[in-house]
Formats: sequence, structure tokens, C-alpha cells
Amino acid sequence: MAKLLKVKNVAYYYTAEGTRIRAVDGVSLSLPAGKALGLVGESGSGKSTLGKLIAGLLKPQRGCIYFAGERIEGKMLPSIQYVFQNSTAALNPRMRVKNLIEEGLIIQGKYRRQQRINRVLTALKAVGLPETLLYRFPHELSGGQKQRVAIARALIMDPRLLILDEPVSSLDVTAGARLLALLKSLRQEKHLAYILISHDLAVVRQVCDYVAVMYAGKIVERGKVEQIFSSPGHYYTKMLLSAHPSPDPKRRCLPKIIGEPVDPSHIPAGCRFHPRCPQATFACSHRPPAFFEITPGHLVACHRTQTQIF
Amino acid sequence: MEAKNAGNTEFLIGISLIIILSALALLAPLLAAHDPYETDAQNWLQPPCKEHPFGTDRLGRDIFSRVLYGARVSLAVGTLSMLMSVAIGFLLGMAAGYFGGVLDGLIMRFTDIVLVFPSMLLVLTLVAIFEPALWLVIFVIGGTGWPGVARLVRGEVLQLRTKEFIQSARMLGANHFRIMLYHLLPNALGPVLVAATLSVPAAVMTEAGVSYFGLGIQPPIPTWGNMLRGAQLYLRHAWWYAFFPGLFIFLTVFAFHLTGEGLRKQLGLTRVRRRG
Amino acid sequence: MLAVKDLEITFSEKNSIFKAVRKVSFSVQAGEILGIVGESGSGKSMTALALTGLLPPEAKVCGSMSFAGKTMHFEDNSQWQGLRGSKIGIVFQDPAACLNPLKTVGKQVAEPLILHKGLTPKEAEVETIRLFSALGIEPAVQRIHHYPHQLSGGQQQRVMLAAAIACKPMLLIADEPTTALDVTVQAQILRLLHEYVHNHSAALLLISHDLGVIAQLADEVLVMCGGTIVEKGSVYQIMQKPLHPYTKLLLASLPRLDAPLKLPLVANEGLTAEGGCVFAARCPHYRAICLEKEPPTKLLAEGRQTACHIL
Amino acid sequence: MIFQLVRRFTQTLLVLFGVSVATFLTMHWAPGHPLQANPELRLDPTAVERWLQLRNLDQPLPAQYLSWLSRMLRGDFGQSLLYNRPVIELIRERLPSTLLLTVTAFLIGLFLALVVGIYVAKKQNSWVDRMVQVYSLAGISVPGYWLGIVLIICFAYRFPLFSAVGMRTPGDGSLPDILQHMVLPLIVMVFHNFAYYVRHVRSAVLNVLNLDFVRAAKARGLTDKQVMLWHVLPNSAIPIVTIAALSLPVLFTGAMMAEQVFAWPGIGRFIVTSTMARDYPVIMTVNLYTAALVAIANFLADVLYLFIDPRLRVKA
Repeated sequence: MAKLLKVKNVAYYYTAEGTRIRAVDGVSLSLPAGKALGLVGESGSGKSTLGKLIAGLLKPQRGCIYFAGERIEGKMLPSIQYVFQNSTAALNPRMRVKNLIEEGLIIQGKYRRQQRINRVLTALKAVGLPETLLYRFPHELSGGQKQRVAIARALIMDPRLLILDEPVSSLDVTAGARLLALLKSLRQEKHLAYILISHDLAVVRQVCDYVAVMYAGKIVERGKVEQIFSSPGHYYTKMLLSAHPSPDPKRRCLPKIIGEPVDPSHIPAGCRFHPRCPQATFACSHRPPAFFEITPGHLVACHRTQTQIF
Repeated sequence: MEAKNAGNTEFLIGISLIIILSALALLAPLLAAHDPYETDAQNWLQPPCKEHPFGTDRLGRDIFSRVLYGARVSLAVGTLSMLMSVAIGFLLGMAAGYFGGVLDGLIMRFTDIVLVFPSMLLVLTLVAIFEPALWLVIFVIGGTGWPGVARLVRGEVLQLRTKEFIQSARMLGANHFRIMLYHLLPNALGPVLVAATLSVPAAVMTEAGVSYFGLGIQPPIPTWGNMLRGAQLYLRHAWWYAFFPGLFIFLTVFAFHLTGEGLRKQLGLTRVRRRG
Repeated sequence: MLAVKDLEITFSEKNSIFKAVRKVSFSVQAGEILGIVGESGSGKSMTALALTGLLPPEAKVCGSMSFAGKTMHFEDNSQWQGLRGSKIGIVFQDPAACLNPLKTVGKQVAEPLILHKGLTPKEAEVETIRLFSALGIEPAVQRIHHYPHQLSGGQQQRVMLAAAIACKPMLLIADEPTTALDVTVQAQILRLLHEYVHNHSAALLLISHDLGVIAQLADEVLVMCGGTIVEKGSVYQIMQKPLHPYTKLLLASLPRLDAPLKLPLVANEGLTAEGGCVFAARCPHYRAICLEKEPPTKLLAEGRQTACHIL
Repeated sequence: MIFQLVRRFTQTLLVLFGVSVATFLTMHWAPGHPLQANPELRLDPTAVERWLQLRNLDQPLPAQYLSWLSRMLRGDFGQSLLYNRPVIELIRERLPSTLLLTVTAFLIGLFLALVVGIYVAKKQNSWVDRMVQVYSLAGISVPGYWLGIVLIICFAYRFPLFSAVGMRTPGDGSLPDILQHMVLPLIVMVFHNFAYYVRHVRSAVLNVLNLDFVRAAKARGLTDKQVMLWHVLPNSAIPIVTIAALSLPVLFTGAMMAEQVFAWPGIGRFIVTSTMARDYPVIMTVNLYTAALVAIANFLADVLYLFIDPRLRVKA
């Protein structure tokens, strides 16, 4: 199948307070049209930076990004849209809902007034908001409504890829659940591709077809959702899964978790996860692991998994 | 937590005072019973009476009329130099904050240089170098009053620039012009409005001060500052001569400060958080 | 150990009165973990603040509370002062904001030790180092000299926890202690909380919006909505057999690792239920009575209670 | 930390350089240059040239600037046109009385502002707080010279309690005499300074009082007093230091007004007289040195921040 998005070995470094930070350090991935990829990892793993690189908000120092066959590093395309984590900050507080959603069309300048309004109404309906909100200001909306306006704002550009940065983390549980349901149905209706960035594996589980687990600027494991969730290959993925609190009191466990999320200014040598890995060996602290395909389409970058399989 | 109503009363009192003072200034020819330039050697230094509610000065001129005409000068200087400094400050601050880098460094050092001169001293010096005149006073006060606005706008823009809604507009393809006009400007407007309101009294004060020192707008044009200067020698015998012009300086400056403070609270610019 | 009866918190502004918490009663025993779960605006954080006397001065508190056999007076500041940090320890949500940026973390943790236990600064420092290493803030000897901004979020929360448990309080109140943290760090902090309760047979009031967190730790659970308790029961009862439609909705809304979301439909647009059930406007099963009358609290078997007209 | 210091120091140097260039150019281009004098005087061209040569005025502008700067730095400010005496002498005579007045007014104003500002911040929205807020707006709105005039009318003429003119009675000059002269100018300056500082102290304390760590400190059982002393005040220090440093120009303006009204023999009055007489060497010297002083005060405030706030001490 032709890939809509191909990311090849991209890297993004920056300097903060005199230390060089390798936010994204050689990441490759691909995504077919109409599919959803979940990017998971702790804070500082580089998942948001990767999202911004794909969106063109940042320009990678190294590597290529292809979208529908074209190179797009550092370019912002109408067909790739980014929905920001904090919808309160992502909506200009001085603009009304109508203008917020309409803005992309005005910039494009392709449509007349009436056409624009029709399209705004369509987008509003698509995200499940009533027309009565059209002339409200963002501060008059609930968290869920703001997030929907942000999505409508992106949808009006007719994107083929939507990058969603922590879409539900700032919402209440019930509002979050409804938004996830909306995201699922929107994808089918519009044949959209998603990149869903989240720290919460359960959220990714609800919406995505593929998962990529990031740690310290690198992808450590990727594959189909079922593969990752039923038979995680990397110890980091296992750690994340075990740390997820289940609402079932019968499945109580407070796992012993070693170490802290990696500090991107002090990335360890070898396998970046080795100081926190319960199974780390000598090789892990010296040689960065290569990807290894444990089952078709399921790649893991871990020395131990590789040796266990052979 | 600031009570919203407190801001309201301040604003209302301030703005009403401003309206009254402006009306007095605009309607001066109608309200003044006497020509402010008309001398009357017979009736010099008359205490306040029915004919002359604020008394007369050393040349027998009606102080009430002169105060009204003085209001025109003060308010003209205040508003015009405010407009000038807000315009300069806004443009420089926006450019520095938005584009950053070398331009930012240059603009900010320039701002620092203007800022380290005490404003009164700077205006005094510049007015002294050239011939004192009304337009010069306006020009000099406006031309030296912008650094505060520039710093404020820059700070505001720097803060707004990191907000996601700016990046979001960029994602939709907005250019610099659109981002500045539709996204930065409306959001920076509140603080600028407050700063603009507060730069009027600063200008009024400076003009009055410079005129009081004898270097601003020259007699016989009546200004509150030069009336006070004229009164200085008659303090012992004619309290009204100095009292009323000064009172009007105070009232005008106070009115704008009240309005500015009221606006600040009304716009929620005092950062107070409430959590639940 | 702690008993709260008919707690009410009201904020009054000029001409509007807002009841943040109404008629909330519960009790906690030593060694017990009580979880309070609810969405934002449910009044759960206000309840926690009321139990520590830390509400903003414009809040009006009614009701009665007794702690360790003594009746507490909400207005009596000095009574609270003696308890806070010594008998009642508190952990808040945002550790970065809760630490004074200008003081070393060691000094801040030492404060309650010096204040309540009368230790000298030197002794308090030794005790702080011991606390730090017990809570995994390593290397403790150096860490006490660090400033808050030099620590990661997880470490900062451990420091807050260290300050809260420094004087071995009988009651620990944790208000969304892991919300700002990564899942892995969350698991570590929850483990520390659990260990403390277990080792000192203290009581823990755990407040969270996350049913998962509550289910992992709590023995008893209160579900709050709109300032009232809608359901109360043991963690097994609540998580496995929820009765109140709100609890059901919360559980159904939680994304799970093992199953896709099944959302009950809620579409009661434009309903107002002033004076009725707090959940009526969002309830899929509401009836006329729900909009008019506040549901009474029904006591069921085994300490279970719920407030719903329909049941 | 060193990095920040060096950075701020270079910026200060740049500003000082800019200030000196601005002053120099203003002086250079100011009307009243000998060559622009009345053409009817028919000056002898060779004499003019010799005059220029003597004063290095025939050299290119940068060279002139350098020699001017080196003279300024050595304290050679030239002759006053009005008094026909070295500017430095005139300043030296007047500086102490200005310092006496300004520093006293600064200290009293700041001290009162700290005490009252902290008090009203704790009692936010009480009637005392409202009074102080109204006063602080009124206080910065009163023109100093007018307040001075009103005080003179009341307390020097109506009820002759204090002297209205000068610093000492001729022939006297004892401490009580000077103090007695100081009262009215001091009231004028403190009235303004107190109003100016108190609003900033109040809002600085109030902002910190609303932060989460204050509640967290209370949760550790600290009393309100301990919270204030250990946590609130150190954090309010930065904005207060900023305001104190930035208020230097305000203090100077206040001194100019008070000295003018009360004929106080200080720099403020001196600069007004000199400006009236267009005594350029004096004007420019005072301008240059006040501006330099302000720039240095700001730099010192920045250095102070580094000691107060560990977050600014980033290694780099």
C-alpha cells in the first residue's frame, strides 16, 4: 500500500541553557492513508517534537519527511493539520467561534463569504457542536467544546493527516470519552489519517491502528495495536503497560518502577533505557540496539528480546 | 481577589472627571466670563468673588478663565503626545518582540538609552536647546515617552508569541502581517490601552512641570504650569493665584490615573488566580 | 478518626450564592484509604481544603467535623495551625508550584520538623536526609541542598510528600497527587502513599478524577458530582456494581487497555435542573421528579449509600 | 551566573556608550555654536580656525568624541558659562544637599511603603486597603511643586512653623536649623515616594500571596507570620528591588521640583537655573551623569536578582 507519510531518520536538536538537547534523534516511521498511529511515551520522550516536525512547525536538522511522495521538511501544508494539546491556549481568546473556524478559508482566499459560512456550518456539525455556539468566545465554552472547535478549525482545511497532541488529557473523563468517540467516527467519515500523541496507552488503544513507543528521542517499539498491547516486546512498553492503573480493584498492582523519565539533556549511552531496565545486560549499556522484527510488522529495539527469540 | 466593582467605581469616577474636564476645555469660550488675556490693572490680585470665582492674577486677569483655557493646552499636550508615544512604542515593541534577534537587541538598547534619562530632565534639556513652543513641547514629550510602551508591548508579544494559537494560525498559513494584526494586536490591546491612559497624566505632569520651570509654553498663553510660576512671588498674599491652577493639574492627572487603574482591574490585568 | 457531618461550603458574591459543596458527610478510620472521585467542579478539592482549614477567607463553611476525638472549629485558625503538618499531612496537585522557588527543598521539608517536633536545624537536616532516602530522593545528602527547579516533577512530588509525612501525621490528604505526572511516576508515588498508610496505620484521603488511581489504592470510595455525594461504597461495590447512573457513566467513559469504549448515549441538551438532582441534566434515565426534587440519600446494605430517584 | 553577569554588563556598557554619544551629539548640534553666530560680526577666519584648533574642534567627529569622553571621565567637565567656574566645583558644592534630601526621602518613603504595603496586602479589600489605594493614586497625581506651594502657604505663612526657603538660616547652619528647613521639602518628596512605592509593594506581596506554595507552606503548619517572613517576602523582593532601582529617575524629578519650590541649594535647582540660562556644559554633565547613574543602578539591581533567585543562576 502506498504510504501517505514517510519519516526517515529525522533528528531535531536544540540548545537550552548551554546544554545540547537531542529531542528527536533518528526516528523513522510510516503511515498509510486513513490509518491512525499512536505516539506514546513519557514527558521528554520527544513525541510532541516529532509531531511538530511532521507538521512543519519545526525543521529537522537531519532526515527526510515525505508526504504523498513529496519532501516536506519544515513546510506547513494545508493537508497536514495540528491540533494542540491545550485548547484554551490554541484558540485566540479575542475571536469568536465562527471566525476561529473560518480563518483557514479566509487565508486561502478561495471561497466567497456565503461558501465560507456554509463550510463553517458543515465543520461545526461534523464535530458535533450546535450552531448556537457560532458567535461565542472561547472562554464561554467548556473544555470539550473548545477542543472540538480546534478540531473544526483544522478540518476546514480538508486535511488528509491530523496530528492530535494529547487531545483528551486536559478534559474531564466523560468529555474525553465523547471526544474519543468523535475522533473515531470522524476518521471513518473523512478517511483521515491520524497521528495521536498521548502519554496514555489506553487512549491510543481506543483510536489507533498502529502504535510507536518513544523513549528519549527514539522509537523503541512499533507495531499494530493488538501486537503491542497483547505481546509487548520492549521492557519499556511493558513498564508503561504495568503502570497504567486499571479501574478493576481485583487487578490491583503497584508495580515497582525503576528510575525516572529520562532527562533529555542527559541521555545515557547504549540502549537509552538500560538504567531503568530490569533485564539490562552489559551489551545494553554499550551498544544501541537495532530494530528487530519479532512478528511481521512488530519491531522492537531491544538486545534482550532479540536474544530471547533466537 | 480584586472586587470587580471596585475597579468599576474607580473607572466611573475617573472617566466622568475626564469628561467634565474635557467639556470645560472645549467650551472654554462659552464658559469663561472674561477674556483670559484681558488685563485689569484696577482689580489685580482680587480674592475669589462672584465676578471672579477663582480670583484674579497680578495683571488682574480672571484666573477662572485662564484655568479653563489652560485646560485646552494641558489636554492637547496630554492626548497628542500620548498618541505619539503609543504609536512609536507600539511599533518598536511589536517589531522587537515579534522578530526578535538582532533587531530586538538594537531596539531594546535604544529603549534603554532613552529610559535612563530622567524624563523631566530630558524634556527640559531638549526644550531648552530649541525655542520653547507648544508643538515642540508636544513633540518632545511624545518623542521621549515611548520606551515604557515599547517595553510593555514587547513583553506582551514575547509572551503571546509562544502561545499555541499563534502556531495554530501559522499552520493555517497565516503570514506575519495577519498574525500581528489579527492575533497579536487584539490580545495586546488591553495592556496598551492602560499604558496609553497612564501616559496622558505623565505628559500633563511633564508639561506643567516644564512650564513651571519657565521653559515650556511661554506666557501670555495660559497654562497651568506657567500660571503657577507667575504665582510664586505672591504666595503670601494671594493663595488662590497658585491654588486653582495646581488643583486642576492634580484633578486631571488623578482622573487619568483612576481611569487607568479602573481599566486595569476591569480588564483583569492584575493577575489573580482563583481555583476550585 | 475523622468524621465529617453535613459539610457545606458556600461562596457568596455581591448577589449570587454559589454552593461548592453541600451536605457532605463521611468518616475515615485509621489505616483506611478513602477515595473521593469526581470531575472538575464536583467540590472534591474544596472538601479537602475545608478539612485542613485552608479554604480562602471568602468561603463560608458550615457543618461539623471531628478529628481524633476532638471537635474542630472551621474558623479557629490556631487550632488548624497546630494540626497541619503534624497530625494532618497534605499533598497538593502541582508540586512545581507548591515549592518556594527561592529555598532549598531540604529547608522546606525541615520546616515542620523544627516547628512541630522542636528539632534543631541540624537535627532536622539529618531527619530530612533520612526522609529523602526513604522516599527515594537520591542522593539524599546532596538533594537537600537543591532548589526546586533542579528537580524533576516526580522528585518534586516526593519532596512534597516528605514534607507532608515528616511528622508522621495520622491523616494524609492527597489532592490529585499524581495528575501532573507521568504514569510511571504516578505508580511510584501511589506506591509510596500506600506504604506510608500501611506502615504507620494512618488514614489517607485520596482525591482524584481518575477512577483507575482510586481503584488501585482506595478501600472506600465516595463519588461526588456537583458538590454532593451521589454514591458511596467499598471499592469493589463501586467499580464492579455501580448503582448511580453518574458512577456508571464515569466508569464507561474511562479508556481501558483491555476493551474498547462503550459509551452510553447522553443527549439532554438544554435541560436545567435547579433544585433537582445535580446529575439530572446529563442523566440518560432522568424522569420528571429528577428535575424538581433533590434525591434523598438512601442507605443500602453493607455501608453502601446512593442518592438517586430512579433506584 | 557568570554568563548572565557578563551579558548584563555588556548591555550596560552599550547603554552607557549610547548615552554618552547621545549627549555628545546633542551638544555638538545644539544651536549656539560659535560658527553659527551672527554673520554680521565678521569674525576673522584665521582666528576662528585657531579657536577651533585650540578646542580640537577641527578634528573629525569621532576624534572629538573620544577627547570629550576622556575629559568627561577624568572629571574635567569644562567651565560653566553662567558662573564662569569649573562645572565640577559647582556640582561638588551642591551634591551633598541634594543627596541629604533625596536619600532621606527615599529611605523614609520606602520604609513606610514596606510597612504599610505588607499590612494592606494582608488585609486586602479592607477599608484601610481602599484608603491606601486611593492615597497611592492621589499621591502620584499631586504635582510636587504645587504641594510645596500649598505647604508654604499653610505652614510657613499662615502658621509659621517651618522655613520655606533654603537649607539654612544665614549665619546659622546647626543641625536643628537644617532639619527645620528640611521638613517641608521632605514632606513633599515623601508624600510622592511613599505613594509610588506602596502600590508596588502591595501588588508584589499580593501576587505572591496568591501562589500555591504559600498554601503549601500553611499546610506544613507555618503561622501566617512565618509564611510571610520565610516565603512571601523573599519572593516579593524581586519586583520591589526593581521598582526601587527604576525609581531613581523619579526621585531625581521629585528633587528638581522640591528644590525649585523651596530654593533648596542642590543639583535639582542648579540644573533648572542652568537650563534657563542654556548653560550647556552644566546641562550635559548633569544629563550624562544622571543617566549613567540610572544605568548602573539597574545593573546592580540585576546583580541582586542573581543572588535572590537561584533559578537565574543557570550554569552556562
